[in-house]
Amino acid sequence: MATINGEAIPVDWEGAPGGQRAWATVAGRRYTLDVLATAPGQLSLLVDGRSCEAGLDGEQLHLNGRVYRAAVERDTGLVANRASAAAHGPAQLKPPISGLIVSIHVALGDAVQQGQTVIVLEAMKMQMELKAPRSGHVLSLQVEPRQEVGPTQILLTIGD
Amino acid sequence: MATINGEAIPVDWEGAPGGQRAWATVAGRRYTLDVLATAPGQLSLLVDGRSCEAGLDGEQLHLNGRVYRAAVERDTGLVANRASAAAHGPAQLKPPISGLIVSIHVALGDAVQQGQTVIVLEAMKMQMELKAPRSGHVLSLQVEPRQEVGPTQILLTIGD
Amino acid sequence: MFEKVLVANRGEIAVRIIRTCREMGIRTVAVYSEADRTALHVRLADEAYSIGPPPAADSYLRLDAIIDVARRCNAAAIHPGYGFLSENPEFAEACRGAGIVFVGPSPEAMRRLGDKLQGKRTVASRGVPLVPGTTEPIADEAQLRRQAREIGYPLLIKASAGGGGRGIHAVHEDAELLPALRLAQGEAQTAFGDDRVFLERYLERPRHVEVQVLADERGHCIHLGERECSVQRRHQKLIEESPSPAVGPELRQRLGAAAVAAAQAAGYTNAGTVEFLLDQRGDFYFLEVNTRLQVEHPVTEWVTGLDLVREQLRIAAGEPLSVRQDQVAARGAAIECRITAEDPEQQFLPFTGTVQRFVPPGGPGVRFDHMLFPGLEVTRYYDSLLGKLVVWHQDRARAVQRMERALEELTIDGLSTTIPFHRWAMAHPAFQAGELHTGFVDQWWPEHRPWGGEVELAAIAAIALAQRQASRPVVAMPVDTYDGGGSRWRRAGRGGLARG
Amino acid sequence: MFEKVLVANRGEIAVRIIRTCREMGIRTVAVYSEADRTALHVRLADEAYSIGPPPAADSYLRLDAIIDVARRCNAAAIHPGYGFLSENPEFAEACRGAGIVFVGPSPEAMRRLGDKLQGKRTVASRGVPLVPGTTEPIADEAQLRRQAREIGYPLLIKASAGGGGRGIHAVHEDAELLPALRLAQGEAQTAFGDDRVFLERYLERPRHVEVQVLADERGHCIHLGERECSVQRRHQKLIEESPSPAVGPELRQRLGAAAVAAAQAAGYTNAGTVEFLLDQRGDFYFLEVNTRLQVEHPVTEWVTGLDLVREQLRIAAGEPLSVRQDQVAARGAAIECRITAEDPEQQFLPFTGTVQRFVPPGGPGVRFDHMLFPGLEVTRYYDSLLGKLVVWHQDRARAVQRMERALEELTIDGLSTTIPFHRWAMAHPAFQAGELHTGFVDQWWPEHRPWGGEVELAAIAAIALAQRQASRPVVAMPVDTYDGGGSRWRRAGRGGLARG
Repeated sequence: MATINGEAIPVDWEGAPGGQRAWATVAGRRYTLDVLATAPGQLSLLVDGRSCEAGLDGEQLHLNGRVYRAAVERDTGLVANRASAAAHGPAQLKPPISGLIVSIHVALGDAVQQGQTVIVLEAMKMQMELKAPRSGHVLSLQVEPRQEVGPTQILLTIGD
Repeated sequence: MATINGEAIPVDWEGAPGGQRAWATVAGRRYTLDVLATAPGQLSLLVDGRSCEAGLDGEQLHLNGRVYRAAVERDTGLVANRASAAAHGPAQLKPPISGLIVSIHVALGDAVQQGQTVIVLEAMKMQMELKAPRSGHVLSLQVEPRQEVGPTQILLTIGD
Repeated sequence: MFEKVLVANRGEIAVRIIRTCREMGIRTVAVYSEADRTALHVRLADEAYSIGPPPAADSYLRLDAIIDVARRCNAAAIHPGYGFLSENPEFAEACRGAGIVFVGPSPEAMRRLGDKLQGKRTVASRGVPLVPGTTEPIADEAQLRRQAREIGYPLLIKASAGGGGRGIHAVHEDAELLPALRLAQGEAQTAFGDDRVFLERYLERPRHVEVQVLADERGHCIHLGERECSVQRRHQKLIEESPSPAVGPELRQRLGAAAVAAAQAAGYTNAGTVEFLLDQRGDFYFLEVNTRLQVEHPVTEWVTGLDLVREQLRIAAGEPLSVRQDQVAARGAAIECRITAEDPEQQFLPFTGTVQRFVPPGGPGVRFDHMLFPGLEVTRYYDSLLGKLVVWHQDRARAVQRMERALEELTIDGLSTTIPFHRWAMAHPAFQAGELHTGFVDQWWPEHRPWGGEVELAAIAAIALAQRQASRPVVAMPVDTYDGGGSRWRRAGRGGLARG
Repeated sequence: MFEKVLVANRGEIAVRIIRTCREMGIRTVAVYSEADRTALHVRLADEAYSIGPPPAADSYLRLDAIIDVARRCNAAAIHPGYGFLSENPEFAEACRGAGIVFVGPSPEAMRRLGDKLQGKRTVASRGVPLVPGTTEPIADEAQLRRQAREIGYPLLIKASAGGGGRGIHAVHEDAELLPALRLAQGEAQTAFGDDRVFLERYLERPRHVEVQVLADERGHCIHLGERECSVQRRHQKLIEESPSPAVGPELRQRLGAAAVAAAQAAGYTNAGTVEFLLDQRGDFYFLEVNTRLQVEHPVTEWVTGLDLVREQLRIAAGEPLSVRQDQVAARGAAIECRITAEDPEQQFLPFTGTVQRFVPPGGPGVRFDHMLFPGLEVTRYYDSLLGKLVVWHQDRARAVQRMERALEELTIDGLSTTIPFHRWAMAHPAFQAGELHTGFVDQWWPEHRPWGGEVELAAIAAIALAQRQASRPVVAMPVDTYDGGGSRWRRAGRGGLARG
């Protein structure tokens, strides 16, 4: 069983784990595999003759130039990665990218409408407007102008 | 003190070992260095502003697309690599490259002249004649036709 | 010719300039911010020196530090690339003051043309048609509202300084006017240190067509035909090509004459680009002049066979143009796709991260000018351009096929990039038909079906990787052999896990 | 056009063919020996199947296994590349028998031209001049000695079958005759399964000039100008270029006409190359025909703008040539350097090993068709060609400068390669003057001063590496900044550790 981008996908695996020759049945179809490690965390696969390059970087699966969130269940070493259900209640605003706070257009306690510009952020020579994720009041404001912020940082919280 | 391709080169090093900023004086000239590890066993150096890529693969030093034999003395981790003095007496013939023995043109005990073709080797679609490294007699013959041989393998020995 | 040139830039364009210098036997000096210590331009130059911390204002925009490096290492000239100081007349003046040749136009010509408002006034004197709009900067809010009403919506607020699509915002109604003004002024101030903005009518579905000009210091001025750069997002180009599918010989001749007239009106020298909008009826309007090498110069290089950096250096050294107008001949079709660190599925939002595996494309008719290597960290300090994938073929249809093939080969693991966007664009019927306009992305991209992924294949790969994680040694030699039996073949062939 | 094509080859040429197939919308099938499981051609193809163990006789020369794969996956055609089965009429016949199109000439034309002895007889009928020599294979030792005396020394013993410079040995005196015969026969037997050899006069310092021809199945036959391939070692080409510095318009026209006559004499179709020797007086002599795509085809592609693999596939599908003779126009100059795993300081002895760091060159006018990636194991099973570095510029002198620049950029750590040889060649006055002949390498290379190395720099690097070995973590961010002080500058600039 693998989970790809949040979707659980049952895989029936035949062949020794870690072996070069194997077969996998997914969604009713059986694929002939040739699996070869080319570097740590990097595989070359032939899937019914088609070559694929697969690599693992944390929970990111790189496959043929695309990125997937991947998790495998059972004792295979990858930790399951389930998105926690979106919480109701107060909404936190985080920047989409590391950058510099240019200006803040609300103050603590202000009433805001969803979609209203609350902060202007600058990154890679571009300024972008960050909008209120919901309507309500500014419950907390954790940054100030000219501050550098990272993508996991909470800038402000909006609630009732 | 470093040994490069068998030549001992005194180097006077200033700066903390493993630090980014250092100075080295070699052959009476002092160089300003900026040293940065980019991967295990791989460095980016700026030597008086000139960028160099250096990597270590066993005792091979890769530097700007060229290969050197390198060794460093004292407690720095690299083992000194001194070519053992060429032995007099019997001479061993080794292949210059892995390959397949096509034919052998001498037998045990035969008298041979230096430069005489003794074995024909095939590698990379090419046949090459291996010559006797000295004049004398074939003291030992350790291979046979159609045998695969590697570059460190002794094919035959010639002595008095 | 110069013995040594300092390249006052970073990224793919610094690498590009160093390459031509080496071919000409010119020694090169790179400058770098602390974020770029291991960058390709540092590795390729003969000498490289640090000029400050990562923010551009503290490094690549520090004209004093750059001129200081040039002086100390005896560089005879400075090539500014594009962006940063390339269109800054004060920098060109400072170079002149230090006895160093600036590879570009004189500061006077730069002022007459590089500033958009001044440029409009300069070229209008030669009868080149302008896009309707204001010719003075916005002074206050009242004036803004009055002029906006006169021009009518939709309109554009544009920074007068700089280029590269920065400080340009579309306004569709009164309510957007003031916020757009503030964003445009803020970006212009940050990028160019000059917050003057003006208004221009937003033409309906025009094409962006620009003409490359070269002018030497002996009075010769020629054009190298046009580039079409209509496929844009945020007023920044994504895809460029030469020739334009909308320009025939007669129109090319008129565009070229207008571009040369614009350059001559300003006493322009070196390489420059005269930008026009081309409307549905085939009428064209002057937009602005970029007084520097353009990002998209390789498409012109490929069809004409000229090396534009070589021409720039020749001109700067006082040599004549290497060709006359009647010797300029275009062959075939070239297309460029800008590969940027952005997520096309998230409004092309910039993306920072570290490059893991990198595989450049190759083979006939492919050129990839880039700054990539495994381990490169893409930071928020500079713009998102990673590289420019350029292809050439005998005609446009085959060039599009070649670009599709090259995009399939190009692998940049670790970042979101515009590669999926370009693959979509090359396969789009309107792009293939050459039906382009500056609203192409806004019109068509929202309709695209986001690529759903090959989840079955990903599941198989994830399990195979998990089986090997942190346990088995790396095996590099295969043990499988061909078996004559039929069982493993039955499922081979089309369908199922089709290539995405 | 074909829906699916099997590529019966490996290495850079398999990658090359797959690329054009993709551009044409043709699905591709790769075959691989166990040594090539992770090779680039396997990764790029739509499907890939193992055909046996590493030795070519057990894999890439197994026509039964290859045709079996083609049948099972419904490939409509097989492209043989060069080498391996490409000039084997039995393979072309077997394809025909299996209902699969062989991308190349008919087996009949191949027999009339591909075999060198038969080829000489065929073209002589059209009045094309031959190099003096025997026209029947050597039957016994007595005949060998008699014919050698008639022709005189120096002479060449040449395998009649195959190509690629294999089975060719020079003989300067009687004593060398028999050993050379055995080597030539041995190599010919191994490479082509045919040990027939013949004798030819060894011309004094001739140029190797060859003409690319294309012939469709509707009776059209054109030539695409010449390539000069005089820089050789072991009778194998190292450097090729187009046009030849020794060929002007009038000679080009005569060479082209002779090549077309030779092809037409044999009823030849598809792409082929007619090789000539050109002597000091400007007279040329027919050498042989290569009935396949040549290694060096990219130089012709670049100057003519044509894609030769596309032309091959079109012809094989029964389509007409895409151009007429009067539409073929050459532009500029292209040069190719063969990058092989050999040690130029050790008589170009092949070198096996594993590729560590690999950095391909880029920028304007550079194409690198290769099979390289970090981790590639170069084994003894196949020939030593790793890739072909090709450059283009407006004229030969600038193309040479561009090649020097591209060679400086190309880094292949872990193997000895011909890169240092090519850097030497590009800088050599005789090469730069275009004074080439097939003895160029033998004449000039022994004089070269082996590169002594930058031992001071190596000593510094070795110490810096030793300090960090197996102890410190990798640091990717720099901490250094520009300091205005003068002390670190005084030693910057030229001299000392000059770039090698």
